[in-house]
Amino acid sequence: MTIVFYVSSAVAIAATVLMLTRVRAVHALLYLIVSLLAVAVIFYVLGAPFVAALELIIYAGAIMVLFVFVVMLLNLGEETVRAERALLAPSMWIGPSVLAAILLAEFIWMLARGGVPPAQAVSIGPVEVGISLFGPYLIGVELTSMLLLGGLVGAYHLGSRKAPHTEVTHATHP
Amino acid sequence: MLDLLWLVPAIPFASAFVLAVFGPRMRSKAVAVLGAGAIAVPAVLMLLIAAAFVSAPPAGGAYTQVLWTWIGVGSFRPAIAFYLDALSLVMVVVVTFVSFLIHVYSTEFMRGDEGYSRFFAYMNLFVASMVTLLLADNLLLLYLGWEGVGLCSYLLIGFWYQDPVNGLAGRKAFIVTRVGDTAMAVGLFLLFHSLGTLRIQDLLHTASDQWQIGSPYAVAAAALLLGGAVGKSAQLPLQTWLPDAMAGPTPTSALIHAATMVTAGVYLIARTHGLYELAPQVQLAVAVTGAATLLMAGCSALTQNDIKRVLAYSTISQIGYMFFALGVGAWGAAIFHFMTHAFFKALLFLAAGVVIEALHHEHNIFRMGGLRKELPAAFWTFLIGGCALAGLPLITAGYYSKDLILWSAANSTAGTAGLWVAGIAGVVLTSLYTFRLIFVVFFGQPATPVSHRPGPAMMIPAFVLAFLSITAGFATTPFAAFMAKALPELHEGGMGMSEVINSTVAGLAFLAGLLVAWYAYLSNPALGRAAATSRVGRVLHRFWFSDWGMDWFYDRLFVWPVVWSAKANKADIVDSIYTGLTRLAALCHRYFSLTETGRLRWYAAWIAGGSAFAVAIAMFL
Amino acid sequence: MMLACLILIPLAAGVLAWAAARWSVTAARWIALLAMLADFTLALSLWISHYHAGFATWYAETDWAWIPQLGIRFHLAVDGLSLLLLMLTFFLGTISVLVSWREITEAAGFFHLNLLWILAGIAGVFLAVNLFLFYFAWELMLVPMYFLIAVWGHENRTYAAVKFFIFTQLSGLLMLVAILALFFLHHHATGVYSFEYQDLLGTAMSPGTEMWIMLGFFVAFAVKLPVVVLHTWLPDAHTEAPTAGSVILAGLLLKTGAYGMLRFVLPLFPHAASVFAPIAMALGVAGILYGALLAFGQTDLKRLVAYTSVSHLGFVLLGIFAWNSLALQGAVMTMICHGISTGALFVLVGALHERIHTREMDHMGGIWSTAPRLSGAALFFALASLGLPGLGDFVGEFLVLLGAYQKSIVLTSLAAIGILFATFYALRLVQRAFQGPNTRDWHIPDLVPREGLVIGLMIAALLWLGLYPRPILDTFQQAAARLEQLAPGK
Amino acid sequence: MLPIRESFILAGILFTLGVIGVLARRNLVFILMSIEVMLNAAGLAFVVAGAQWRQPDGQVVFLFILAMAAAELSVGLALVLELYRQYKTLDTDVLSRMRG
Repeated sequence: MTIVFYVSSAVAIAATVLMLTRVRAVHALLYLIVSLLAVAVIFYVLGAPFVAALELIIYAGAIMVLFVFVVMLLNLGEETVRAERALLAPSMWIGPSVLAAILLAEFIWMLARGGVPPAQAVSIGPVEVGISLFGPYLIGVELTSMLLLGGLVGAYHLGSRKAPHTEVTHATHP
Repeated sequence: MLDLLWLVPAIPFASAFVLAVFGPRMRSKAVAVLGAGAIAVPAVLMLLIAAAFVSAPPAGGAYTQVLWTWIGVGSFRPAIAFYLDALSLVMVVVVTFVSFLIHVYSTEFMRGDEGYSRFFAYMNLFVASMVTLLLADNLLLLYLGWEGVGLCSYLLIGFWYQDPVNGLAGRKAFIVTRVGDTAMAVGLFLLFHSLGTLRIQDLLHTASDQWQIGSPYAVAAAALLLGGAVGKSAQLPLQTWLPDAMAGPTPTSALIHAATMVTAGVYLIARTHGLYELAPQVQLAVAVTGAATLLMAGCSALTQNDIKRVLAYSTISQIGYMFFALGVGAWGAAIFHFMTHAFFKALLFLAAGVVIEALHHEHNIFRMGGLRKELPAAFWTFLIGGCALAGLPLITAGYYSKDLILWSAANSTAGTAGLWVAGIAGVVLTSLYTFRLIFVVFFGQPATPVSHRPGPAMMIPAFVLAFLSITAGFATTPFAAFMAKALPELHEGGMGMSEVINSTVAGLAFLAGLLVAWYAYLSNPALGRAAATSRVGRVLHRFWFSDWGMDWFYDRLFVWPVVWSAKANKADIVDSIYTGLTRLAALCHRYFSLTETGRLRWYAAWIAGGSAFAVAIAMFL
Repeated sequence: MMLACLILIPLAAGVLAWAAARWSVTAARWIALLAMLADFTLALSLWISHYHAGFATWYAETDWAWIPQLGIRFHLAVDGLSLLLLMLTFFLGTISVLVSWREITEAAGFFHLNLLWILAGIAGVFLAVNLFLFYFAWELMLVPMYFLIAVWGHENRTYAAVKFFIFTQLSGLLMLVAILALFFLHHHATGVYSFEYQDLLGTAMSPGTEMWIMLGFFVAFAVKLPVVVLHTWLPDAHTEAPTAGSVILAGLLLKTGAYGMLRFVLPLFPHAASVFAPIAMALGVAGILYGALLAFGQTDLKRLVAYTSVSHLGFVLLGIFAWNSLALQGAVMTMICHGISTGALFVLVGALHERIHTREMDHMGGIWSTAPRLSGAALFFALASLGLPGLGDFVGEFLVLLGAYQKSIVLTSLAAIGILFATFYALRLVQRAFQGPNTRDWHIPDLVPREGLVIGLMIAALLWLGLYPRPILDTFQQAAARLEQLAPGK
Repeated sequence: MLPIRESFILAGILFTLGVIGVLARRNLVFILMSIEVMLNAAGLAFVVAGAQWRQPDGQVVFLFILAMAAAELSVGLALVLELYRQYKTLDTDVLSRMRG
């Protein structure tokens, strides 16, 4: 189990790094899916099979399909690729990396100081999760449904706008 | 009879109120009748009260009438109450009587002025305040009258308000006298704090019980009251307002700035004489102030061109004599001189008013001349007044009162030879400038044609005053006896000079002044001019003409700094603290808004940096 | 119940006037006027009916529960001090309704709503004996005042209104913090939650804490008073406000600061206040002199009058912290007389502004010859302002100085010089604006009967206060004696 | 034994990688992807915590995050499309109309 964990961790990290450094969106997207799959494995290792399945189905499946559609709709040509490549100069990475390194160092330091007690592997299946979801978290579920509805309406509204019309509104009401 | 005393201030006050509110709609005849009548009634009433007082003196030689308790806080209970004793009786009688004469004079002098009713309203208010001042039973009520007369003085100096110069003169008068009043107010606080009362009689008793002679409290209190007196009576160093006050109508100058209000300081010191006896140093200061003032003002009077300014300086000088008398402990003599001065100085002003009006508001004496024949009535009255002022021996009232003061200076334990010599020098000066004035105005060649002749309403008061200027002097002995009921007598001692020598020297001094004036201004005018245009003469002339440069000095020391700082600080420097804060906020706004670049990554970096910082704080704290 | 009426009548009448203005503006004015008269009559009857009792203690209380769990009650009560100020409130309230009769034409209904609500707030401040209610009323008078300045003010009104609001609001919050601190200290000491004034009196606390809480209250009231260095909102607000606003600001709003000092700062924190007293007195004297100097330098007539308030209220501060019967009586007397005399000056300046549409003194001059009654009245109130004996202000200032002399001779002498300074600006006001040559050839109507009535009433009041102030002094006497008892070392 | 500590560290690494992506990339699509990585990392941390305490709550919260990510992404991608239609670019440094 531990080996599986380490291997998938390494895969997740590597895939993410590769995703970050791609110039073409589709390539990056593929690496992202790999990263998500690796995390799904880790979920399984941690004894959360339900969530692992959801990660596969929803994240790596549905959401990423959405991305693919958008990338296709955008139809970014060679022009963009060249521009992206120009922007991937090392100097662009230094500042963010330093900041991120500080954050990570702090995180690890706190983790080391806090001392996490070891825990036995116990699988928590969909039953417990479902009971919990529709028990104490009922209101949360309702709120989430409303959020999703909001997202739906918002996306529909933005997508249905006619481009020239929007431009006019922007001009008059900046 | 005595219980009608409250009517004496009340009637003029009521009349002033009526004139102020309804005056503009009244006919000028009605205004004149009401204005003068409102003074005639108290004058007559006061004579009756005086008769009653003399014939049947009240117990203790004083009558007190309490109207109501004015303020009542704890033990501080000053009342609106009047106190009538020999001192206030004489003062009130003289004031109401002279006021009445001047009011009659004004009915003609002011005729046709657009502010006719306003003038009488102010004048009546003045009489009411003056009487309140004199009759006040406590120092707070006295202060009320004191400020009231100051106010009327201000209003009347600036009566012709359309000329800003008059307004400025009035303001100067009010402010300079108020400088003294401020000292006096602090004196009242001191007296109440240490003695627990402001009733004058209680005050004097308690003071003599509690304080030793020369105690610092007594000295401070007396000095502070002296400050008030000096301001009101135009003595050194606060005399500068009086010459400018001549901007007011002539009856005002006669009444307020010669006969009555300016002597309030004399009255105050006489009223509180007990304090000064406890503070011999301050009493000496009073004498020295008086002596210095009478000499300085006499010199200044010699150089003035404006007829009213000459008289103004002579008023300062004569009040200097009164202070001089108070300072040497000749309380009665001071009051006697007040009385004779009220008569002859009012007379001089009234006659001067006739001259000024006759010459179409000409004030410069060198554009007058030869008026002896044109205006004989004015000439004779002015001459009588002038002789009384200069002290023509044996005949005039001024001689007797001044003689008494000089004799007191020589024969008082508080007097010194130096003071006496200064007094005699003052007589020479007085006689010199008085006859300079008379010779220049009434003798020589006519310079301006006479355009207007006075009517009876103006001349009759002058005649009455001329009569009094002569006869009042013969009442010296009974007057002194009457005064002795209210004021302590002179502590005789000092040089012990005999009365004959003193009178002879005073008479000779008068004669010396007269002769010099005659020689320099009438017989040999070229000599006078030569003296004035010589180098020393020019310097002295300028120096004296500008009142010893005091105005110049005060302007630079007090007036300009205050005015400048007020002007410079118009926008309030403190506010710049707050406008500075708003500026700082605006500046911060400008610089912080620079961080709003609109770049998403920039914001994200801030969020990341911020969380790193927050976590660091959580870690290390 | 009667006391609640004093607040509720203006509140209700305000709404009514607003509603009535939709069909008749005159009706709105009459409603406001009648409400003020009714309140004035109520306060007067209260005064007369209790006059012989001598105002020994609180009376005519109204005590309704509001949020009793936290000790918040709708608790009103009067003693001599608050009664005097209430009468002043409704007197000046009546006058401010009258002076707005012609001046305010725009949104008159809303104007009267604001006006009456301010007055209700002020009445609430003077009546409340529950600190929460007090704070509530304190804020209630603020917002309508903001609107009064910002909507009906002169040229620079927005700046003035915002400045006024920020100053008073910030200081008010400071007071809220102090009130809460006191509340919790009291709870800590006794275990009872209470905002009641009587309960909070004598709350045990350490000297340091007492000083800090006292300063919280002091600063809040010092801004209102105003004490020098915190005064700069005042000239702007007074100058830009409409006439009624200026009258209420000068006549009443400033008095709430002084009232707060008398009602809260001294009794709640006697030790801290007595330690602080010399500084407060020095601040008062600084205000007297600095305010007078500033007034002397102004060329805007209304601004000049505004700065005189800084000077006069310096006397009030001096008197309050001199802390003896004489000075306290003087302070209250000055408060009342200043309300009337300065209020009247604002009325006159407003009347003049209505006629010649300028407040710049350089543009005036010679008004006397065309409007003698207006000018004469201005002279009268200028004289009152410079402390002429016989008029009310003198009694107040003299008593303050007499009392203060017992504490500090130097400060009293300096303050006496302040009276001299008052001469400078008062005479300058009269001479520059009303006297001198009429170079601009003004021809303006004199006071109309409505204005004449207002001014006549105020003249009569000042003369009465100046010559027979006993009723006022007697009314406050018991309260002053109680305050004096509190002074440490007594 | 579960690799709790290691999992937390993995979550941290993934999260910081997401941060780097948001900060370093200028293309909106990549930024959105990086945000997905960060959200995923956060979800991982919740699940790890849930596993440690043997409670289902961690997974419940992951579900919420999942729903939230879906909603966010649908709106975000719609905005990306709209922006590209209007400005013909997805470079966030160019799209800086919110400058103060």
